[in-house]
Amino acid sequence: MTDLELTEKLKAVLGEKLVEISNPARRRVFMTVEAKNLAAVFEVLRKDLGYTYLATVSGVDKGEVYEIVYHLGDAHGNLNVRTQIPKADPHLPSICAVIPGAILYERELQDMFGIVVDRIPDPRPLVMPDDWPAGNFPLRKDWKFDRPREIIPGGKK
Amino acid sequence: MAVLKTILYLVVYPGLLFLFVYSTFCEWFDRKVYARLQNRMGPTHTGRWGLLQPVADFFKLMSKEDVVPDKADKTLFTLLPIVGLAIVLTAGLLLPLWSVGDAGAGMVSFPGDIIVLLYLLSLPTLIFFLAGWSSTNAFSEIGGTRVLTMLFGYEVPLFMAVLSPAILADSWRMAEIAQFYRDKPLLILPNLLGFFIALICVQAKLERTPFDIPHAETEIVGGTFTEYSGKKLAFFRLMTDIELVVSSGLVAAVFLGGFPGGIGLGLLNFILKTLFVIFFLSLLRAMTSRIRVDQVVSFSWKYLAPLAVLQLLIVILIKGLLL
Amino acid sequence: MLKRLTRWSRIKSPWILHLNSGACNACDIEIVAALTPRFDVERFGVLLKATPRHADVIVATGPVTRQIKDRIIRIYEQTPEPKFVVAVGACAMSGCVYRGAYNVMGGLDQVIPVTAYVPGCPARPDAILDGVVKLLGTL
Amino acid sequence: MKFNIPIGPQHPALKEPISLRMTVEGEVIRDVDIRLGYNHRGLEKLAEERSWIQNIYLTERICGICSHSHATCYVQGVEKLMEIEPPKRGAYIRYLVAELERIHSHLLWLGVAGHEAGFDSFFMYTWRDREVVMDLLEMISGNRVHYAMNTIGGVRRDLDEALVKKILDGIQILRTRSEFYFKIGANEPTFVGRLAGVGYLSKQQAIDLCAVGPTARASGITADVRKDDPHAVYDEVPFDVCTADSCDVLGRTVVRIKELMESYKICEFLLKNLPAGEIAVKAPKRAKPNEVVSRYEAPRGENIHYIKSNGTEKPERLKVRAPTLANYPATIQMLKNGFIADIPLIFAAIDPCICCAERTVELVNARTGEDRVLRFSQLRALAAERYKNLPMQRNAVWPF
Repeated sequence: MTDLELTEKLKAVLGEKLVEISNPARRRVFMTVEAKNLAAVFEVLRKDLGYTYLATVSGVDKGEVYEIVYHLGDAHGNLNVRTQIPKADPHLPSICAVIPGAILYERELQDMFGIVVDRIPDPRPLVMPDDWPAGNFPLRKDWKFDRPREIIPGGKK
Repeated sequence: MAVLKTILYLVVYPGLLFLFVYSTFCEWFDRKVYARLQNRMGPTHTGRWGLLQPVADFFKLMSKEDVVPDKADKTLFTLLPIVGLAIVLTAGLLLPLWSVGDAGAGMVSFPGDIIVLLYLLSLPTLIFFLAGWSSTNAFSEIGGTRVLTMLFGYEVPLFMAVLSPAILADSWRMAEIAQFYRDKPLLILPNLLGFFIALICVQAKLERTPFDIPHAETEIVGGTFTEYSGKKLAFFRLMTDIELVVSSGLVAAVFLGGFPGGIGLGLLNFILKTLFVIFFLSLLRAMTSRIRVDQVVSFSWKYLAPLAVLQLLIVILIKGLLL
Repeated sequence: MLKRLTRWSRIKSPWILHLNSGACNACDIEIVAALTPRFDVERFGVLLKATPRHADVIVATGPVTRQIKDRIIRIYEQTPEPKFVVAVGACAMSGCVYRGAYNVMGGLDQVIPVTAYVPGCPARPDAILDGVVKLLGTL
Repeated sequence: MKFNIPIGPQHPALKEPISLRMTVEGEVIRDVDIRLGYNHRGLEKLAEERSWIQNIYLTERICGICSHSHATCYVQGVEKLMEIEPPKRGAYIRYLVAELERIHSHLLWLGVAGHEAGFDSFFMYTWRDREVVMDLLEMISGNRVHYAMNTIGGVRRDLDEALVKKILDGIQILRTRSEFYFKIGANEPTFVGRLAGVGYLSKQQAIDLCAVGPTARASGITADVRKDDPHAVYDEVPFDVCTADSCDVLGRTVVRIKELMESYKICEFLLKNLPAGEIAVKAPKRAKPNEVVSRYEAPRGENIHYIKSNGTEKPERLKVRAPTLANYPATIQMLKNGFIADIPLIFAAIDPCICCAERTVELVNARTGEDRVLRFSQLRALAAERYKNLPMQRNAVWPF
C-alpha cells in the first residue's frame, strides 16, 4: 500500500472525523482529529486498517494548546494521529480500551504535562520521584528548574 | 599425656588448625580450577599463586563490623555460625585419618561412624535454614525454605549411594570399609555409579552450582546469608569450606579406599584423594547452570533415587553371588 | 602484628558492591566487563558481592537521581565498617551531561562521602581496576 | 502463605535500578508491581535547552549499550529536518557501527542470560568474545562504549583499508567462536531446561501489549523496522528478519543468536561494498520549523524519536521512546504465575535497558492485591490455569 492509497483509504474510512491529513515524507502520514473522536478513530484504525502497534504518544506544549501525537506503526510505515487540547482545560480521553499498551504513554502525559486522561484504567498519580512537589510538570514550557546549590565535599579550595 | 594428645588431636591435627589450613587451600583450589575453566586467572596476587586468598578473605571478614539486624532473633542469629562450625569440625574428627593407636582408623572410630558422619553433615543444612529464618529478611526466608526443599531431594539418594559400599564391605565403620576396598580394589568398580550419585548429592549439599539455589544471587540476593556480615559470615564461609573438605573426605574414604599410610603418607593420600573429588565438584560447578528448586526435587526423585536403588541392587547381587 | 594482618587482609580482599544510581549503563557494563576473562579482577581478590552486608567497597555509577537518593544512603548505611566508596565515571563525579537536569543531584558526593573518583565517560575497566587498587593503596 | 519480596532498586540481577515488587506464594509469583523512576534523569527537558549538535552527545548518553542507536535515530531525524542527505560512504560507516553495536549488545545479552541462569562459565565465554567486537569498535571510533561517530550530515571518522581488513578478520573470528560456544550452550541440558517454556507471551498478547524487538519476534511477529521502514542503507542490504514461534525465553535467545549471524552478514556486505567519497556534508545550524518521526531498529527493538523544530538552534521538542519501555507491560504479563527463580531470566529476556526507558517515564502497573482464601477446588483450578499459561513447549530449536 502506498502513502497515497493509505491517505485515500483513511479519508474514506474516517469521513468527517478527519480534520486534516498530510504526507510530508515517504512512509510518514500525519493526520489531525478532534480529541473527542479519539477513541472512535482508534477503534476504526485498529479494526479496519489493522493498526495494532502504538509506538508512543508525544506531547508538545504549543503555548495555548497541548498537541498530542499518537505514533502508530505497521509494515507500511508510520501513521501519526494528531490532536489538540486546550491548556486551560487539559482533558484527554483514554484509548486504553482499544490499545492496552497505551497505558504507559498516557501516564507519561499525566506526569510530564499535567494532562488529565479520562477513564484511564490505572489512574494512580505519576509523580516522578516520591518526594516530587505536586503541581510541577517539567515538560511545560513555562516550567523552569532552579538548581539547588551543590555541596563541595571538603569545602571550597 | 593422653589428655595432651587429645588436645593435640583436637586443635592441631586432624582438628581445628589442620582443617582450617586445608579448607582454605581447598577453597583456593576450587576457585582456581573454576577460574581456569572459565578462561580466567583466578586469585593470583595474594601470596604465592594467590594461595593466601581465602585466608585474606577470612581475616578481612573477621576485622569487619558485625551488623545484627534489629528484627532478627539475636541469640539464634549469633549462635548459629559458632554451632555450625562446631558441628563440621566434629564431623571432621570422624574422618579415618591418621591416629597413633590404630593406624588409619581416625581420631574417633567406632562401628557406625559413617552414619554419625552422615547425620552430622545433615545438620549444617538445618543451620542454614535457621540462619535464613532467623534473619527475618524476605530473601533469607525464601533461601531458608529452599534449603529445606532441596534437603528432601538429595538426602535419600546420598544416604543410599554412600551406604551401598558399606553394605558390600559388610561394615558400618569407615576405617574398615576403606580397608576392605584396599584389599579388594576391583570391587571399587561396581560402586562407580554410586560414586557419581554421591558427587552430585554432595554438590547439592554444599549448595554449589547447579544447586546454589538457596543463595542464588541473581534471584534472592545473598539468600540465607543476606543479613550476615563480618565475623559471622567469616565463620559461615569457613564452615562451608570445612564441609567441602569433610564431605569430599567421606566420598574418598568410602569409594576410593581411604587414606592409609600413617601420618606422612596418609596425609598425602588424603590430600590427593580429596582434591580428586573436589576437582570433579569444581568441574560440575563450571559446566552447569543453576536449575530451579522444583527441578532439583524432580531430578533427584526421577533419576538419582532410582539409580541409587539400582546401585544398591548391584551391590546386593554381587555380595550374594560373588562373595 | 594484628594491625598489619588486618591491613594486609583488607588490601588483598576488597569485595565490591555495584551500585547504579541512575547511570546510563555504560559504566555498569564496564564494571561487569572488569570481571570477565580479559580483565579478571579476581586476580586481586576482588569479588562482586550481591548484598551490601558482604561488601567493603561500593562501586557506584550515575548522577544520582532524586528517587534513588534515599536508597543510596540506606545501602551506604547497611554496609559494615570499614567501607569505601568509589565513584566511577563522569556522571558519578559531577553529573556529566545530566548536570543541571531537574531530577539529578549531580554527583555521588552530594549524597554520600566518596573516597576515590575514577574519571571517564565511561571509565574503562582497567581504569576502574586501577581506581580500586589505588584506593586500597592509601589504607 | 503470601508475602512480598522486593527486587531492586539495588539487586544483583539488575545492573540498573528498578523496583519490582513481587507477591509470591511459595515459589510462585502471583502479582507484580513495577516501580520505575529510579533512573529518571529528565533528559527531554534538557534536550530543549541544548543545540542540535550538543544533543547528539546527550542522546548518546541515554544508554550505554545502545548509545549509537539513539544517536543515529536522532541524527536521522535531524538530517530530514535540515533537508540534507549524508554521503553514501558516511551512511555505510554509520550503519556498520550500528551493526557492530548490535553484535556487542546481543553477545552481552547472551552472557547476561547465562549469568541470570547461574551459568557463569557461559557468561565468561561470551563476554570474552565480546571483547573482540569492543576492540573493533574502539579501533573505529576511539572509545569502547560512547562512540561519538555520528554528526549531523554523516560520520566523524573514516575507515582505511587496513582497518576494513581488521574488521573483516574480527568478524570471521567472532562467527566461528560464536558458533562453537553456542553449540556448547545448546548441549548443556541444565541451561536449555532453564530457558524452555519460561516467560510465555502468546502472539496475541504480544500484539495487544505493543511488544517490540526480539521479544515480539520470539512470539512470531515479523516486525523489524529495518525491513518495514528501511532507513538509509537497509533497503540495499540483503538480510532476513529472524523470528521464533516458541514465545518463551528460549525463543528470545534463538532470535538473538540468529540476529547475530545476520549482523555478521550485514557487516560484511557493508564493508565489501563500501563506496568511496566523502564521509560527511556540512550541516546548517538551524532547522526550519517542521516535525519528523525517526525510527530505528535498536538491538532491543524499535527506537522512535519525534523531533519538532521551531527555526532556532535548539529543538522545540525531542521525544524519545526506547524499546524497553514498550516491553514492560509484556514483562508483567510474562512474570505472572512464573517462579521466583525465573524472575531474573524473564526480566533479562526483554534485555531491559532501564536507563533508556526512563529518560522520562515511570509506571506502576498490575495490581490485584486482595488476599484470597483458597479451597481445594479453586487450587486445582488455579493449577490448571497456571499450566495453561505456562505450556512447557520446547519446539524452539537452536540454530546449530
